[in-house]
Amino acid sequence: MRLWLIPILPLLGAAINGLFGRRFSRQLVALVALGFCGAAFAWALWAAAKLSGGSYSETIAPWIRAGAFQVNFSFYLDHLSLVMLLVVTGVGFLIHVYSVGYMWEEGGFYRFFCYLNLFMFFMLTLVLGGNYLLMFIGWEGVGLASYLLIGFWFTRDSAASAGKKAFIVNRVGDFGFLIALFLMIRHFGSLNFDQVFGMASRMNPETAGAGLLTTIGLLLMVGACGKSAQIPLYVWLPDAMEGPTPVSALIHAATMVTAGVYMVARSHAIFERAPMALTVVAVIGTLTALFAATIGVCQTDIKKVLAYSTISQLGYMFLACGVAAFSAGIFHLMTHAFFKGLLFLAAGSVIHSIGGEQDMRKMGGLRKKIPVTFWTMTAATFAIAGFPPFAGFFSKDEILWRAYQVSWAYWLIGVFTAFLTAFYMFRLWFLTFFGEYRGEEPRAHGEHGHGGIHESPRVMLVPLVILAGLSIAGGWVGIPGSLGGGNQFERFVGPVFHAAIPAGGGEHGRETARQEREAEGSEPETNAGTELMFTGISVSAALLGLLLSWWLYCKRTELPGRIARAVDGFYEAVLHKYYVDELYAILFVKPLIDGSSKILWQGIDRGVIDATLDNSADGAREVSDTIRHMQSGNLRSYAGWVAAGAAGVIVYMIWIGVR
Amino acid sequence: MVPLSYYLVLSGILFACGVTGFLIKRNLITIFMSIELMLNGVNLSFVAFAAHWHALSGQVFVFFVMVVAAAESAVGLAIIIAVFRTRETLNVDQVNLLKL
Amino acid sequence: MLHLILFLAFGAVCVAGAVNLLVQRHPINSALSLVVVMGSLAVEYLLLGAEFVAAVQIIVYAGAIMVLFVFVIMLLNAGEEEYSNKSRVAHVVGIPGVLIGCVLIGWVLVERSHTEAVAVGALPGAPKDIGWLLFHDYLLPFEVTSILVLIAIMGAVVLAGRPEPVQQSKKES
Amino acid sequence: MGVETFILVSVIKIVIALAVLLTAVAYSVWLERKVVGHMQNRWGPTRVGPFGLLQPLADGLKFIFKEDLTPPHVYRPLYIAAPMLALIFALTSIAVVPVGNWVSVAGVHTPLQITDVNIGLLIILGVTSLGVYGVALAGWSSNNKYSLLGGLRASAQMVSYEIALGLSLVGVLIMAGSFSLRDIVDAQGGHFWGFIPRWNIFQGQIVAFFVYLMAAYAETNRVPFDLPEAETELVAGYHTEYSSMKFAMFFMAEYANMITVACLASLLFLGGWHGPLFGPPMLQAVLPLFWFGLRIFAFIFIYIWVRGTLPRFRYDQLMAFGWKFLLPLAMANLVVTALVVALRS
Repeated sequence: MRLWLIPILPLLGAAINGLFGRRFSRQLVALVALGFCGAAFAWALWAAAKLSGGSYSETIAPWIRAGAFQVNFSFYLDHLSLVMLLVVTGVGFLIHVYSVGYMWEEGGFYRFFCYLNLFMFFMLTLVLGGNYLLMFIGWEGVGLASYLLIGFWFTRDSAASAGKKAFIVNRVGDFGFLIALFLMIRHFGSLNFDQVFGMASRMNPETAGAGLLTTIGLLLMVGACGKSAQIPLYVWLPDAMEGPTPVSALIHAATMVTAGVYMVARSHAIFERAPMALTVVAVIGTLTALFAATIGVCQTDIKKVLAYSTISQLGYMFLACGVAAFSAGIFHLMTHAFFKGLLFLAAGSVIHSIGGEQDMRKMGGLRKKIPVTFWTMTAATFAIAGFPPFAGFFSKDEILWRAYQVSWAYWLIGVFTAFLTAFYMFRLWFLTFFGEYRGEEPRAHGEHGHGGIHESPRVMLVPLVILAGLSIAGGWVGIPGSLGGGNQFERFVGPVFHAAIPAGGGEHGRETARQEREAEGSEPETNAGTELMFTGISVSAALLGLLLSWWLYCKRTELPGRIARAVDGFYEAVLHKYYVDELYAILFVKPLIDGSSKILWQGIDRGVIDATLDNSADGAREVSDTIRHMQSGNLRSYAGWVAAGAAGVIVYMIWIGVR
Repeated sequence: MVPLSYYLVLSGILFACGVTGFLIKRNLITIFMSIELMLNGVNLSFVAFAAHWHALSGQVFVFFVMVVAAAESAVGLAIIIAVFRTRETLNVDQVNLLKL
Repeated sequence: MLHLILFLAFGAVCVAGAVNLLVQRHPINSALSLVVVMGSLAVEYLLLGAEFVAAVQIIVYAGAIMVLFVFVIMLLNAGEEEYSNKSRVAHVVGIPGVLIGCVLIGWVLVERSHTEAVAVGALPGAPKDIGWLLFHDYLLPFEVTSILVLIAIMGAVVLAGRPEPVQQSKKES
Repeated sequence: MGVETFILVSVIKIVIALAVLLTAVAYSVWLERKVVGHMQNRWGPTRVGPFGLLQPLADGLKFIFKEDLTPPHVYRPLYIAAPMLALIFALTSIAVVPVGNWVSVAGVHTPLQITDVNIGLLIILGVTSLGVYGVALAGWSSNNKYSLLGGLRASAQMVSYEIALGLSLVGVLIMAGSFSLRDIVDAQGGHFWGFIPRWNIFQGQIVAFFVYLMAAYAETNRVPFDLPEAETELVAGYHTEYSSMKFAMFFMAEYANMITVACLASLLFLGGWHGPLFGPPMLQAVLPLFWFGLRIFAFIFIYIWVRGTLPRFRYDQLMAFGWKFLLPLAMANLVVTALVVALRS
């Protein structure tokens, strides 16, 4: 099947653009980038068509061989990675198309597409990798690409430091991931998925106390927290909005940040046997969802709102994973990729149309001026708010329902978060598209002449429309049984999470798995009514959010300010994101900077290392200052030394000979 | 019949004369000649050892030494001419600018 | 016996020439004494049977290299040596070094004196045999030395050649 | 043959060779004056003896009785040694030149050659290369700028042309496979197709002979390469300050060198003493000597002929001719000869 072609194609594009793009015309750069990315998408589709029997793996070449431990360049494709693969290549391709229009006026056009293709390469490596190490390479690589793209406008200080922040925070997570890998090597002697999962599934579930699998699971979760912006490592994602909007859409909404979810889902065999780790995942997911949503309510920057929304939605996905509803998480991942990608792209289109303004308070009334953007944005907003029959409804509903089956607390917070989500999304919607235009007339919008608020070019609108279609219809593949659907998605992906658990060993103690299977097997018949009721509740929560935001931001626009003043302290805290950044600065950043500057730099580097070097250099200079007089420039003196040296050699040789 | 050591002693004397010449002579050309003298001393021991061990390679070595000496003297004398042109002296004690 | 007498006679000439080289103050006398040394060394080679080496010694050393020396002495009109003494090291360190080396080597030669004698013409270094060695066993070194000589020629031309006058271009135009 | 006989025979041979050589030197001077005279449409020496045949004797007497002047600022040891060196090296090289086959006189079987060395050619080359010292030292020790220039020119010229000369001989050596002059001559005995003699010059060494001829003129400081003693530029070159017998020594050395060169040319290229033998045994014994002498005479005659014909070169022309024409030519000849010999074997 030549799976390796899929990641390699974007790499080729990146290499060509990176090496020669400087001399290419913009058209050619775009052609190369789109061509290779599209080729990867086409190949992925072909691979999807060819995939039969659930899974396929191929090994290209051995990579590391150390004793019995071996890591190969191997690629693995099953329904789980296929979903990811199609989302990444498909949405990625659309965003590539969009970027051509969005970035057309920017400097470093070729550089942007080089990075973008490079990101595709690493992301596809992450998705298709047949072992943890290859996945880790992709994991690190997307971090690199993310860093490069966040800091794309590297002359802007905030962009550069946002890139650094993302990179460093990710390092923390990667550290956990790496330790998890070491543990796997230590205890399983392999990093290949099938071997690791095979061995893990033969172990007993660790219900009480923390065992090996729990440790590995928690460490993996640390990694996932870093990559997928969960508490406590979410702080980089809002700042990452400094990057160009297509980057936010592709990396920080649709694909990269979901890598953590993918990884947890991929490692389900480990998590299923570590209930404590699963609980942690669920709690973190829930808390993140709620926490980010509350922050999102107060944000005024359109992209920041979306960023917190992303964090919140990612929390949903982790909640799904945490309640062992992996396929629901992946389902939400897919629909989220559609509507969140669309939201970002549409937001980009809005920003583009009014000349780079991102503050929602300076927007308004754009409905008429940019109708296509408005309508696609509307589709996406309804999707994320969870209105049927939009895509987000099905996936979110699925998650909430499965969460309820584990604990009502999860469900309650989930529903409240859904209400908040609907509220702040419609707040964004109303502030942007309704009412009066509050900003000043955009200044001639860069260089390309056409001043005034204007619709984006067609090359940007076409991806918007396609994604809008997907946001509406993308959820229909997973209509649950209670609503008269067959939940095809669950059937499609689900087997991955069961098939990977081999029949051998330890069936008696697989509580979670049994529970899940029970739920699946019996749920359509026994709980259909209950489920419908819960569906109704969540839909009404979303409706409530819509009405509230309409009330506050369309009807009584002076009310929000008054409310803010009423709960002044709380509002301030939320507006400042609960002072988490400041807390981190005090707790971690400042001690680190102080420690490294006072102890490491002043103390060790200056005092020990530099001093050693300086002193030895001074000593060498002093010594050579005295013996340099030997080098008098007089040939005969040199000859004298040579003669003396020769005499010394003769003495030595004779001494040896005599002895 | 001459013992081998006689040849070696002669060769050693020539070599020592060469070294001494290098040390005590001030004229660049004479110093250069001292080097040739050393080479000749070594050549003699080569030939003597060749006869002693019945190996012609010693004589071939002498041949190579001569070729190298010829090349060396060509370049060396050219350098001496160049030095004389710029410094207008052949006294090695006055050609001592190359130092720290 | 004749062999030993010849050896001693020409050895004495040799040493005398070498010492004369050191004693003489005018470079041309030194050069001529070196020619004498080389000539008598050629005879020593003949005594050892190395006739080809002897002939080459005369042709190359005495006939070419030393002529070059004499030529340079004439060209530079080198005068008598000045007795400047700017190098104490050469006398304080160098001469004792030489003496120590000589004494030690002499001691070794006496101690482990090789009494085996070398007969006249013990090893006839016929030109043919030497040529065979040169062009078979030592072909690579031979070619390398030829390159060395080529480079030396170029180096000598560059070093000794006077810089070209600048007005060359005028003539061409 | 005992040691005493050997020494006796050697001494006799040396004496004879020297006598013949010096006579030949004297009479080649006479021949030169005579021939050049006729070429210039005058008589040359005629007064002393019939056809001026006693002129060399008179010249010798004159040289001996002239005042031996030593200029005040010369470097005396070398000033005196230089002419001796020149003459000694010029006469020494005759020692290994064979003039004929082996002969038996009074029961002693000996070659017509002072000594037969199997590296004879190398010795001649070595000794002639030493001859440059006489000229160079004479020029330098005279403490006279004309002499010095002459000495410089001579040494540079002789060192330069020695290379072409030596290279031109290598072809012959390849064909003969020996350094011994006798072997080389022996290799040239016989005829092609019964009438063309197997001289090296007819065996494809004509180019080498040409190169040898040119280089020999330069080596002996003869016209057209007599720049070291170019009287229009340097008064008399390196021997400007010499008079009396010291001058005569240079003179004799020059002509002795010419004869040596002629001998070498005959031996290497022109078949040595080979020639038609006829008549009684006595005549047959002498004829090789005659044939050899004839070749030398012819060679000397060509020398004189050239002197009477050609103008003098400029010094840069001389150097360019040697390095840029003769040397490549000799090398090309060497390569071709080596190829032919290698292919033939």
